[in-house]
Amino acid sequence: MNGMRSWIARRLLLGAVQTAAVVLLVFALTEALPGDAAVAFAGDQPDPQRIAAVREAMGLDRPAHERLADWVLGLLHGDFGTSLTSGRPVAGFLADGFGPTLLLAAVTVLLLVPVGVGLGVLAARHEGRFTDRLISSATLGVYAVPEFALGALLVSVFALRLGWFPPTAVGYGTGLLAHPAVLVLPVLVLLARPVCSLARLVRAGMIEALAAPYTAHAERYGIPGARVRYAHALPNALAPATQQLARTVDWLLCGVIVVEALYVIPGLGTVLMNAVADRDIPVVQGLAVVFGLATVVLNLGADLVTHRLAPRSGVAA
Amino acid sequence: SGSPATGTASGKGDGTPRRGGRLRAAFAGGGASETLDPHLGNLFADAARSKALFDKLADYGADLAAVPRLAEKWEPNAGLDRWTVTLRQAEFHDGKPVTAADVLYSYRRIADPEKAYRARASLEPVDLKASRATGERTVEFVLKRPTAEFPNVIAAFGTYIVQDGATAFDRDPVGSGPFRFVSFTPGRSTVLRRNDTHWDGAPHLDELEFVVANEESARINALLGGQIEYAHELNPATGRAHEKAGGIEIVRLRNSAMQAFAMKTDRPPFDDPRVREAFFLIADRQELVDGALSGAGEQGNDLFGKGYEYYADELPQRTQDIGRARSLLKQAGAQDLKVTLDTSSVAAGFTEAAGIFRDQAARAGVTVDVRMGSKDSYWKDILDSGTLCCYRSGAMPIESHISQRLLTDSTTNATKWQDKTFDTLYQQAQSTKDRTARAALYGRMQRQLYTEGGFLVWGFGDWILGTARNLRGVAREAPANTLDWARFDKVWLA
Amino acid sequence: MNRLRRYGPGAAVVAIPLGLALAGPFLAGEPSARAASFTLGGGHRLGTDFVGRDVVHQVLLGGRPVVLVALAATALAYLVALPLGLISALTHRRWLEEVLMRPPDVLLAVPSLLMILLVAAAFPPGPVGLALLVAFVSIPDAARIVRAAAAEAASRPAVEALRMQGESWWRIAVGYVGRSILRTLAADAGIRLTGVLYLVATAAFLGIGVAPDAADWAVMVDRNRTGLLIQPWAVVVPALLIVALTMGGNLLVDAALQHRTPPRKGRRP
Amino acid sequence: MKPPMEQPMNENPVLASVTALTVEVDGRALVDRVSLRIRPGTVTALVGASGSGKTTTGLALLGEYPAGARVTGEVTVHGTRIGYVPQHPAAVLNPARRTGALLHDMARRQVRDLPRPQRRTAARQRVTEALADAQLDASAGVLGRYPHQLSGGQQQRVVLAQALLLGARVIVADEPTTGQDALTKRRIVDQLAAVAARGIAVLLLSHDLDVVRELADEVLVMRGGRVVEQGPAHRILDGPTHPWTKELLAEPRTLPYADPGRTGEELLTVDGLTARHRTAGRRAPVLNVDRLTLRRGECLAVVGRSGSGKTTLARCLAGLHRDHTGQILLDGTALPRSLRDRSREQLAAVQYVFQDARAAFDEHRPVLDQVARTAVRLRGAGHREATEEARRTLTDLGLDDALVRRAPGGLSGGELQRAALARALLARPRVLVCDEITSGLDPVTRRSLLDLLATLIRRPGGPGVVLITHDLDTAAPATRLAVLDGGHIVEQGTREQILTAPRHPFTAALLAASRRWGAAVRP
Ligand SMILES: Nc1ncnc2c1ncn2[C@@H]1O[C@H](COP(=O)(O)OP(=O)(O)OP(=O)(O)O)[C@@H](O)[C@H]1O
Ligand SMILES: Nc1ncnc2c1ncn2[C@@H]1O[C@H](COP(=O)(O)OP(=O)(O)OP(=O)(O)O)[C@@H](O)[C@H]1O
Ligand SMILES: [Mg+2]
Ligand SMILES: [Mg+2]
Repeated sequence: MNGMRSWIARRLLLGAVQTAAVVLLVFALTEALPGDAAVAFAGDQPDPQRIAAVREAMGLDRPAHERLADWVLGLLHGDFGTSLTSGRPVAGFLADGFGPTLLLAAVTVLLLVPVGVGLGVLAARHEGRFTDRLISSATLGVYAVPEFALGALLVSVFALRLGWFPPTAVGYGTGLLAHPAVLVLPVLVLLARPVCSLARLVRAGMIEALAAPYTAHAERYGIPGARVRYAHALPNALAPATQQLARTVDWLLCGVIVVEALYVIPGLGTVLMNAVADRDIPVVQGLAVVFGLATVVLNLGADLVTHRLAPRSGVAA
Repeated sequence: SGSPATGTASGKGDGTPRRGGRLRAAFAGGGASETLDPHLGNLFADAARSKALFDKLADYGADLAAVPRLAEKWEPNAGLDRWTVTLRQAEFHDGKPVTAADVLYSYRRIADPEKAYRARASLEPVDLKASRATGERTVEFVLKRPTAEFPNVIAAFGTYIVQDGATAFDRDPVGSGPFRFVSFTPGRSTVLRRNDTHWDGAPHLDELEFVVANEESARINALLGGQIEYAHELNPATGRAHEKAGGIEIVRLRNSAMQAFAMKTDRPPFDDPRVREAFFLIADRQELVDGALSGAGEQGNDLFGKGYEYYADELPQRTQDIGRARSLLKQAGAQDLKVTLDTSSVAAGFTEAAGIFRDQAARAGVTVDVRMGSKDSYWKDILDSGTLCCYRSGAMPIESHISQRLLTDSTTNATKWQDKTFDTLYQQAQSTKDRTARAALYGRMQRQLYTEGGFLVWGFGDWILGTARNLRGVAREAPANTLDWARFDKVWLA
Repeated sequence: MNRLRRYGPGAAVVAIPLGLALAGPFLAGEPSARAASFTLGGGHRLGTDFVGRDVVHQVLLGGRPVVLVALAATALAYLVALPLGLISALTHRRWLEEVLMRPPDVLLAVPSLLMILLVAAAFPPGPVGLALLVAFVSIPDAARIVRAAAAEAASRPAVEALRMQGESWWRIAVGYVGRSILRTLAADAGIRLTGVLYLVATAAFLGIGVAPDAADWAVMVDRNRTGLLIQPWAVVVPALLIVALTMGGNLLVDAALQHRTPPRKGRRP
Repeated sequence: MKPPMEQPMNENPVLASVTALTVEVDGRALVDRVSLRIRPGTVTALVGASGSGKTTTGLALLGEYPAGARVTGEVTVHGTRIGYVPQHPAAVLNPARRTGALLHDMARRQVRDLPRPQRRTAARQRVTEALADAQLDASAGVLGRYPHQLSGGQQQRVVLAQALLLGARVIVADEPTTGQDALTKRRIVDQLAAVAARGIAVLLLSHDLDVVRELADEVLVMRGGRVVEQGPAHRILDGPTHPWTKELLAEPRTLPYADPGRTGEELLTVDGLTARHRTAGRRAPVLNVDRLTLRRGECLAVVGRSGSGKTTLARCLAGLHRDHTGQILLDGTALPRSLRDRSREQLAAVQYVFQDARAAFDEHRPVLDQVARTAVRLRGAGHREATEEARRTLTDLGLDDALVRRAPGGLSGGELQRAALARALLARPRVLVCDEITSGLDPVTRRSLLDLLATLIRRPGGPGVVLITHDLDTAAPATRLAVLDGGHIVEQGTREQILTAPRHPFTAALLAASRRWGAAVRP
């Protein structure tokens, strides 16, 4: 595993650089946004004197590079800094937001993979026929409905009319796991789009794979249909879907703003929204580190799988 | 004791209050950076929480006149520049009495130039160095100039009284308010419990929980699903949808939000009063109210404070007159006028109003270019730059509106209205002890604004609340930010 | 005979939104006077929208920008993503691949909200700028999918043989590898198109591209959401049109690609 | 081994039969009224010209037909599964799975009745046995490799192992020995005979008449989709009646490809080459060549065991295998290691004909267009001109116009092989590396192709040819021979020297094995 290991090592090193780039970029972007924490803090009372005082109190009068350098130095000691608006440590913000986000992401992915892949394979098997059209239309239809509309629909039917699930997670605080019913509707909304994109990509690859001679060969040799499809044909269809999955997980981990808002789940997306609105740069930067790392790791993982699924690449001339 | 000016138990047939229960109230919040520091609060959620935990010396009644709270009474001297405030007998949650020292500490904390608390501007007239405690429960406030409207100062937003020496509030805030602290998770929930020894009588509720739900649909869904009993700030459309349905109660707090377009009077084209008047005449206010506020509000008459004390309601309602607007523009040599209207999604109705006004202006030959700005820095951005922008204001006394926005040295003068005679009139009013005489002066000032001011006030939006059917005693006549708004010590669960 | 069966459903579904998008602006006529927002009746067959305009009128006008911007943005995204993904799949120089693919990765990690906010604030662009921005945001994603799909095809002996023939890069990349992954590309593009639509709507709300009250189906869906309970048509009709556009378009592409696969038993080993 | 001839065949029940099968595509009959019967324990051989419909008939037994084919006649198969060794094994090997995957899946199904704890070992045991039967050593890590990490012959044997493991009562083996050296072929033939002895019916499609002679009980000779002659093997092969059969049995070419008097100076030199392959993360050297030269106007045959590194050598020459040290010099100047870095002239100068012709074509485009592109790209010819030239070359190779206008899927194995050669020839290469280009050809076509090659070599300015082959008959007329074993050139020299006085024991063994096939290995 020599070559592979050095490749991974290099990618991780690059990943560190990338994360640094993400942090820099995010810092630059947030700095470039009009207004700063002081302005945001002042809100509809933008008394210039007051803004100046706040700016001084927050240390925003110091040049940007100095603040960044300070923050980076802190980070090297594992300190994410303190929030400008609340004065509390950023690490706490991240930790609080991460729990719900991780939970939602995990549950969603656990359902997404079997459903998305299963539907994709099923559609590919029946390409051009009724089942395929039904699956494609249904997933595409759900995909094209905006999240908020789907969320509203689910809430009004399953929560308000039938009373099966609570309409929001208000009041459940951090104990979401103890109340699985709370998660049902948000997870359904979260699933709606990725299931479609995953299923469509799997379907596309699977049509080719099912038509390939090696699949016919496995079938001919009496391997049960499901095993032929999932163990022999599917690996050839999976590379793009894996990338898509990585993007989905990334999206889930970086906070799903609409769903969090709709169901009052205080995840990372909400933290980011508020931090950007408050121009609370240390918090935004802290999030950038988390998001940057998540993206790097997920991309690396997806690339490894892609590489594994196309073993000849890298050898070919 | 109590709040004399406002009828608290407003809803007729609410029955006799019942003790007990936990009320859950959902507000849009500030997320994970929320704090319980009553002086730091900016948002409605902060204000509601502070109101439950702390008390102010005074607060605003439904007509925005000051009503005594911790202050039992206030007395000015003849020159109106020294006010003696007597505190009522009240105690903090830890049992210590509320004293003059606590008041002075709180005010000095707010006024700390380093900290820049929001209420600092309101306390500006007070010379806190010179002010002193004249007794255990009497404070003598020395003012920098005569201030007839001093009660407005001590009723101002964010002027809560904390304990002498208190600096940290997130762990265990100690106030004198109707509820005591139980727990606080920033951005999620705050749990409070009844303060049995509150000077205004113990609340009916056992417990009060504030939950944060930023999305309006989440608040209404939670309310409909029985997860909360009080949803703050609903859309007009939501209000209409549920008003008749009966599942929940919709409460409209009238005159809560002034909606306006602010013209910068110091620069072209609005430095010409004829152009300003033309714009007054371009606006079809009913169309704006219907379109941008979804009908949830009333027409404005280019003046702030409809229904408030001193409001000049004798002035005729202005209506659209495109013909006259055109001729005024022509006189001003601005036939093919092009202006940029700044707007942003910072407040409900802004972008809608901008679009509607653009179409109305087009009928008068004015090209309005709508420019969307960042919502986070909007108020700062429109303060000095641009010529025309969407503007709104929450409830405050008309005097505060004038002093903060319309004097030459006002800090947030978005219309750049700088007029010597107007300033003089204001000072005159502040040194006039007689209320009627003062009212006459305010009337003159408002007339001037009506004819040539910079605020095109086209409407006053309702503040819409949703409450569970078993929640009783919710005030229906209190504009947002006044005493009875978001007041939970007088409500009960039937 | 078979054609109707194959293309019929997709064509039928896509015909309505496409027809409206093309012909709508000619049918729309002059706007009627504004009424109160979110009302039903009063001469408005589908009621009024969030600023009191006639929903029918808005629907008729709103198709063209949706179709144009989404198509343009998706096409633009692929214009960059395709070469990017193909180059990195076809190159044997690791460094080149890293140079091409790592920087877009950085973009992936930047919250798109921040990106759009900044662009909204820094230089509010018109529809063209919007298409560019949306395309720009979609590039890294699309490039990765292209890269992953192409990896296998790019390492086939057939590609080696093409190289042996001195075939041009374009022929190899587009003519062979691209063609081999056509189905995957079509699936991805078909979905991206819809994703782009809503990104346009979000951007509009933040002041990029089209006006926040523009006649545009996606913007309508987004802005009329507050009235969903009292005036659902303002959301439901444009949303259904977008659903039909997505569904029909993809089904048509599916049908078009269907004959490309030889029948199951046709391939010889 | 062959069942005794005396045994009356009709007493055997018929396992599978084809009756008056006609397969038509676009009105052209690929197979025309073919009938055959397959009985347990017998080997039925289909021989005949390339493109005569052998594969089509074989696939018909499996119930598979070309796209859009019109099929009449009847195919009946008793029993469930049919083992199948396709002509192009690479196609049925799953590129994303290790070769062991399917084998294990198959074995696991066979041991379902065993108690759970024993299943694993039992399954593994079966796989190992099947591999051994197919002359593969499971301990060499074959199971853990991806198909592309195997040599052409190894791929073929993996597929054979699958067919053997299946335990079906009928096996259709389409050219099962083409990729194997004489030694391995010997053992595979023995294995097939043993299979038949177990009562399994084998339908053997082969160009290799020695193998047919050894194995077959009954032979059908095909031409143009029809069966022209049919009968017991010994009768057909020893006393053919049909002129076509006689032609098939004619002696192979013995005349040297190159004119020995005209070999010139060194054209291509391999110097200190060590090529590595990466398997399971390790880069293992698979080929070591100190020095190997090809002179102008000569033909160098490379022979050796399957998996000995012949293709790797060829791919190094062609710039398709980058992971090597040492130098490859063309006219004394080093060639870039990767063909991507080679100039157009260099690309044209060294052309490689792939071992697996089917995999090397774009399945979507007509063969003619693909062949013509070489002239367009490497010689700057115009499109029309190039197509004309391609057509001519293809016709010379026996591929008519209608045929080459089809996509590769519509060509038979041998036809594609010739098309692949044509594609390389259109570059007018100075060095032509041919990797098993005759493995899919019947003796007649093979001979004419080799004749054509010889004409080219003998032409002034003609290419030097590196001919990789397992067939000593094909290698024998070469100017010089190089013998590869385990990645090393164990011996190289002139044809006379190698064929008559081999110095290395391995060469001797290889020659002996070939002779036993009756190959006309003579100088
Ligand atoms: N899909 C197709 N469409 C049209 N013609 C085809 C198709 N497939 C094969 N053929 C033609 O049918 C003929 C028989 O092909 P087949 O593969 O059976 O030959 P074969 O005897 O196996 O030849 P080889 O020994 O070269 O493998 C060939 O001439 C081939 O060109
Ligand atoms: N891509 C690869 N990765 C790892 N090992 C490989 C790869 N290609 C070939 N090998 C191994 O290298 C050795 C030489 O392979 P090569 O293809 O050169 O053999 P060959 O002499 O051409 O055999 P054949 O006659 O069977 O085609 C074989 O053992 C093979 O398994
Ligand atoms: Mg064949
Ligand atoms: Mg080989």
